[in-house]
Amino acid sequence: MSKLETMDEAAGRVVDGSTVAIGGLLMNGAPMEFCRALARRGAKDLTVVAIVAGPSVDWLVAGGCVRRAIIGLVSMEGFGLAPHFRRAAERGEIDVEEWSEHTIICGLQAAAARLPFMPTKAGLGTDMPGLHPERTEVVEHPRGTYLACGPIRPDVAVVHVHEADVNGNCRVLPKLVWMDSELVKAADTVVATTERVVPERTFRAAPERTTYPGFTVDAVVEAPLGAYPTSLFPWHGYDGAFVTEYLAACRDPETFAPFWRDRVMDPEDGPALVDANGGAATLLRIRSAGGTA
Amino acid sequence: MSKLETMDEAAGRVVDGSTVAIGGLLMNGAPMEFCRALARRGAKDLTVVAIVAGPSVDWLVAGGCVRRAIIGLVSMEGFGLAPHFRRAAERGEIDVEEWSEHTIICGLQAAAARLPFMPTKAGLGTDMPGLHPERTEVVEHPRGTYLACGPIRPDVAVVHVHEADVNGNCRVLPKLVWMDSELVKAADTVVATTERVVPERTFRAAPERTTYPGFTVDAVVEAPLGAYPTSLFPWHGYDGAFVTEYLAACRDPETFAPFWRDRVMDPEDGPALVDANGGAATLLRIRSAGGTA
Amino acid sequence: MSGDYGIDELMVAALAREMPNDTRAFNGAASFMPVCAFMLARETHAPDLVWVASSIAVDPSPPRIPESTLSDALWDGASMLHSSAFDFWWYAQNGRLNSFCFRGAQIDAHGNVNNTVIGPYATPKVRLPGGGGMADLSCQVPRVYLWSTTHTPRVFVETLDFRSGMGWGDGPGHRERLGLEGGPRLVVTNLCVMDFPPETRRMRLRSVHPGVTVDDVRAATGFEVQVDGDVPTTPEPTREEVEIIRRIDPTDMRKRELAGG
Amino acid sequence: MSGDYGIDELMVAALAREMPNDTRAFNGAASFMPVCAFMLARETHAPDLVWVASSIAVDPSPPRIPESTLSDALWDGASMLHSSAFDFWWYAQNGRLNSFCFRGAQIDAHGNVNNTVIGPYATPKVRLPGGGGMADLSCQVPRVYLWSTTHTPRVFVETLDFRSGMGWGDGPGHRERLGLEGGPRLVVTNLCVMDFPPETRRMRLRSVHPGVTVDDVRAATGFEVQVDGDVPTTPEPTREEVEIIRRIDPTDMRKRELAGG
Repeated sequence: MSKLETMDEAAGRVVDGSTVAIGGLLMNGAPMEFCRALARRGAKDLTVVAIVAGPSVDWLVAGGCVRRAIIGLVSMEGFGLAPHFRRAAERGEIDVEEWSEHTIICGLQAAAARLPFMPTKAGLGTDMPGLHPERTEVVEHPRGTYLACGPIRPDVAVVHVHEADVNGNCRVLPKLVWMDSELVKAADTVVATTERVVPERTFRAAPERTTYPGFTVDAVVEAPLGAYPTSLFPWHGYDGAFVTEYLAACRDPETFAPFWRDRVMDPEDGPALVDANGGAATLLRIRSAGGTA
Repeated sequence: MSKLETMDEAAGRVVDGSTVAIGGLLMNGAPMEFCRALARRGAKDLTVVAIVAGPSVDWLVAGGCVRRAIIGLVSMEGFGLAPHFRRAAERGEIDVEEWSEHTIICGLQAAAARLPFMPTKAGLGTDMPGLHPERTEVVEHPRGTYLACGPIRPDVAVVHVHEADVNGNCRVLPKLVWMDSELVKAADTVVATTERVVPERTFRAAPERTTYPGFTVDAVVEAPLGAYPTSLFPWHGYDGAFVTEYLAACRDPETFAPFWRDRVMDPEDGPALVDANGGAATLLRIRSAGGTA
Repeated sequence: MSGDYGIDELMVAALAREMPNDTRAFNGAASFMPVCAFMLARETHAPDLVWVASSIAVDPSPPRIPESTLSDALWDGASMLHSSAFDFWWYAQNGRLNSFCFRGAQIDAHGNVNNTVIGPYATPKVRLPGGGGMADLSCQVPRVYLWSTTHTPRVFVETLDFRSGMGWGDGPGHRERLGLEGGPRLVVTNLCVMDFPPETRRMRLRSVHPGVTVDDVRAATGFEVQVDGDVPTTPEPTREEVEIIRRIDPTDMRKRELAGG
Repeated sequence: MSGDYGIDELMVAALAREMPNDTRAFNGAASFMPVCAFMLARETHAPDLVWVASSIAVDPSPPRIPESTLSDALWDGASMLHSSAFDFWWYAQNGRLNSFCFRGAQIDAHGNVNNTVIGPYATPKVRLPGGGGMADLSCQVPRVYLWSTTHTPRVFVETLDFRSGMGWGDGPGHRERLGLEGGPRLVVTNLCVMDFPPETRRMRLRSVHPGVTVDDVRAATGFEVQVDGDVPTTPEPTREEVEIIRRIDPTDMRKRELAGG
C-alpha cells in the first residue's frame, strides 16, 4: 500500500493533453525535478496551471510539453522575463490564458468544492475577465458586483515538500506552502515530490506540523534537491548564478542546446543536476537563506 | 499602544443591539468569562452569532442579553439540550435564525471579502434556506445549483486563546481554532481573551506558531481559566460534573436562582468561578485531556 | 455466538461491516457508535479506512473512547491535527473524505432528517439543537450512514416538522437535480437495517435483528416500510467483533446512545 | 543636505513620507523601493506601521534587505509566518491590511497598469510576466502606491495595450460603481510625485524632483499631466533618512530598479 513511486512512474501519471498544476512561486519551491522528468518523457500538449511561476513553466515550454498555460504571472523575478515562455507566447506556439493569483485560486476552489464558480472582487475593471468570458464572468448583484471564477480542475497537481512518508503524509517547513495547498485541494491526482522520505512516526510525533494529510496525496517521490535551482526555504535559497547563466544561454540557440542538454536535462537527479552546476560549492553558496548568489 | 484591556472594558465594546460573534464549539474553547461579563453588565438586545455553541449561548440567554441568535447548532452535547436557549426559543423570547456550520462560515467569509455572497452546496434541498430567503438564496446556474449565503458581519467577535501579547498577537495550541478564525476574519472589532499574556519575544521566537497576527486583534484581555466550564485543549477538559449540576438546577426557577448567582455570576473571575465549583479538586479532575468528569 | 452481546454491539458491527476499505470518514459530536464502527472496521476488514476524529485528528489510535467524541483524548497518535474545521471542509467537498454518519430527532422514509424543531419553526413545541454540520455534510458527502437507537413512530415519521438534513429529498432524481453526489446508503436502528433502493429511494427493510419481526418494524415505523420478499436476520456480531468493541470502548460510552441508557 | 543622495533615496523617502502611521502594508516580488520605504517609515514618523514581508512574515526586522523581496532572509524576527498566501488574503480583503505598492510596464493617466503584453494580446510584441497579484490587489486593497524608475512616454502612456491592474479605471465613479474601495493615492517616479484629484482621477503633478522642470515631466509623459498652479520641488531626503536607507539596504538592492542600474 506504499505510495512511493519513481519519478518516471509519477511523471507517467500526466497523460498527453491533460491539465497539470505545478507548485511553487517564482524562484521558490517549485517541483523542478518533476518538470525535468516530464520534459525527458516527451510529455505533449499539456495545459499547465501555475499561479505564479518562473523556471518551472519555462522548462516545460523549453521541453516542448506545453500547449496552453493558465497563469497569473511567469517571470524570473529580478532576473528578467522567462525566455521560452515569452518567445513561445509571442510566436503563438502556446496559448496563454492569463488569470491572476486570486482568480486562479478562486477557480481551483470552485473545482475543489464542486461549485459552478467562486466570487471575488479581484480583476474587476481590468481586461483580464474578457480573455475568457466563458470562465470569468462579471456579474452585477443587488449587493454588489463580483467576478464569478469558473472551476479550474487539474488532472494532476505536483508539489515539492520537505518530508513525506509512504502513506502520503507531507510536511512543509515552516508550513510555508506559498499557494500549493490550493492545487492540492483541486486536483484529481496529487503527486508530492519530497526532499526525503521519513518514517510514519515522524508525523505522529508532531501531528500539528503535518501539512497535507496522507489521504490527499496519491503518489510520493523521493527527490532530494528536487526544487533546485529554485529555493526551498529554510533549507536553501535559489541559485541566482545559475539563472543568470541560463538567461545568457537562452539568447542564442547555439549556446542554448548544449546548456539545456548538459546543465538542465541530462543529469539524472537533483544531486547530479547540482553537480553539473558547481557541485558542493553551489550548495554552499545557496545554503544560507535567501540564495545570496 | 498596548491593546490590553480589562474584561469590563472589552465587554463594553459590545453595544446594546449590536451583533456579537462568540467563539468555541459546543463544550469546547468558548470565551465563557466574556459571556459572564456581558451578562453582568446587563448587555441587551444582542444578535449573537455562534456557529456551534453550548454553554456560551445558554448563559447569554439566561442573562437576558439576547434578542436574536444566528446559529448552526446549540446544545450541551451529550448532556442534553441547552435549557435557556431552548425555553426562550419555545416561548418566542428570542428569534432563532438557524443556518448551519458551513453556511454561517460562508456568510462570515462573504462579509470578510466584502462580497454579496459566498456559494456552497450545503443546505440545498433542506428547509433552512427558506427561513431567511433574503440572505440565503438557492440559485440555478448553468454549471450547477448553489446556495448563495449573504454576508454575516459581526460588530464584535470574541475568541479565547492560550497566549497573547500586548500587540494582539495570539497563539492557540496546537493551532486548534475550531472555527474561531472565521469569526476573526469577519468582525469589525476582534477581542481575544487569553489564558496568559506573554512577552512579544515569545511570538518572535516561534513565528510559525502564531495563530492570529496582532493587526487583526483590537483588544486583549487576560482571563485565566477563561473558557471554564468549557474545555481548553490541551490544557484542560470541560467540566461535565458542573454541566450536569447546571442542567439539574435549570429545571426549577427556585433552584436556578441561587445556582446562577453563586455558581455562575458572582465569582469575579475564572479562578473564583472554579473555586465556587470545587476549586483545586475540580482543576485536578478536568486537567487531563478529555475532561473525564 | 448467541446472546453474549448487546444491541449496541450488534448495531456497531452492522454499521462497521458496511464500511468498505476505501472509506474515508470523519465524525462530529455525540457519535459514539460511528466512532466504534470506524475503529472496528479498521481492525477487521478495512485496514486502510481513514478516520478523522472530531474532524480534526487524522488516523488516531486512542487507547479508549473518551466521554466526548470531540475530545482531544480521541486524538492520540494522530498523523495530523487540522487547525481549523474550514481547512478540513475542502476534503469533505472534493471527495477526499467520503463518509459521514448522523442521526436525528425525526427521520422520514427518504432518509431526510430533522434536528431543528418539533412543531412549527416559529413556535416550536421543542426547540432542538439545530442542523449544525449535518445540514451541510448531508449535501456535501457522498456516503451517508444513518443510525438510530430509538426506532419508534415518533422518530421514523411520514412527514418531518423541519428538514434540517438532506437525504434522498423528495425521492429519485432530487439530489441529482441539485448536483449532490451520493446520498444515504443505510439506516441501522435498534430493530433493523434498512437501505434505499434506486427506484424509490424509500427505506427498504434489509434485515431484522435477532428476535425482531417484520411486523415489529412496521409497528415501530410511522411510514410504510418497503419489504421485498423474505427478510433475513441481521448477522450477530462475532466474538472477535464484540471483544474489539469492548476493548475500544471499555467504559461503554456507546451505550449512552441507547434509549434510557 | 544637497547632492549627497541618489534618486533612489529621494524616491524611497518620498514614498515613505506618504505612509501614515496606520499603514498596514505588504509586499510582493521585486519590490525593493517599497520595502525600503516601509522600513524607513517605521523607523521615522510611523512607528506603528505594519509590514508583512513577502505577504508571509509579519513585522520582521531583517538585518539587511536580501537579493529578493520574497526571500526568507527578509523574515528575520517576524512575529508570525503565514503558511499560505490564501490565509493572508482575507486580511487584504477585510481591510486589516490596507496598503500595497506596484509598478508596471505601462501606466495610464488614471493609474491603471499593464504588465501583460506590449502589442495585441493574441500576438504580442512582448509577452510580459502577467498581472499576477497586482491584478487582484489593485481591486482589493484601498491604498495603492505606484512607483516607476522609468518615467518615459513609453511607460506613461495615453492608452494601455492591456489593463492588467485597476487604478481609477475610466475616471471618477468607476471604482465606486464596481464596489472597489479606495484606489491609487500617489505615483512616485524618477522625475516627480503625482496624485489623483477626486474631480478627474487623472495624474496631477504634485512636486518635481530637484533639477527637474514641469516641462521635463510633460515631455516624459505620454498623456497630458494636470498642472495646478506652481509646482513645488520634492523635498530632498534628510541626512537621517539617507543613513537609515543605506543601513537597511547596504548592498543597494533598491538601485537594481533604476533604469540601467
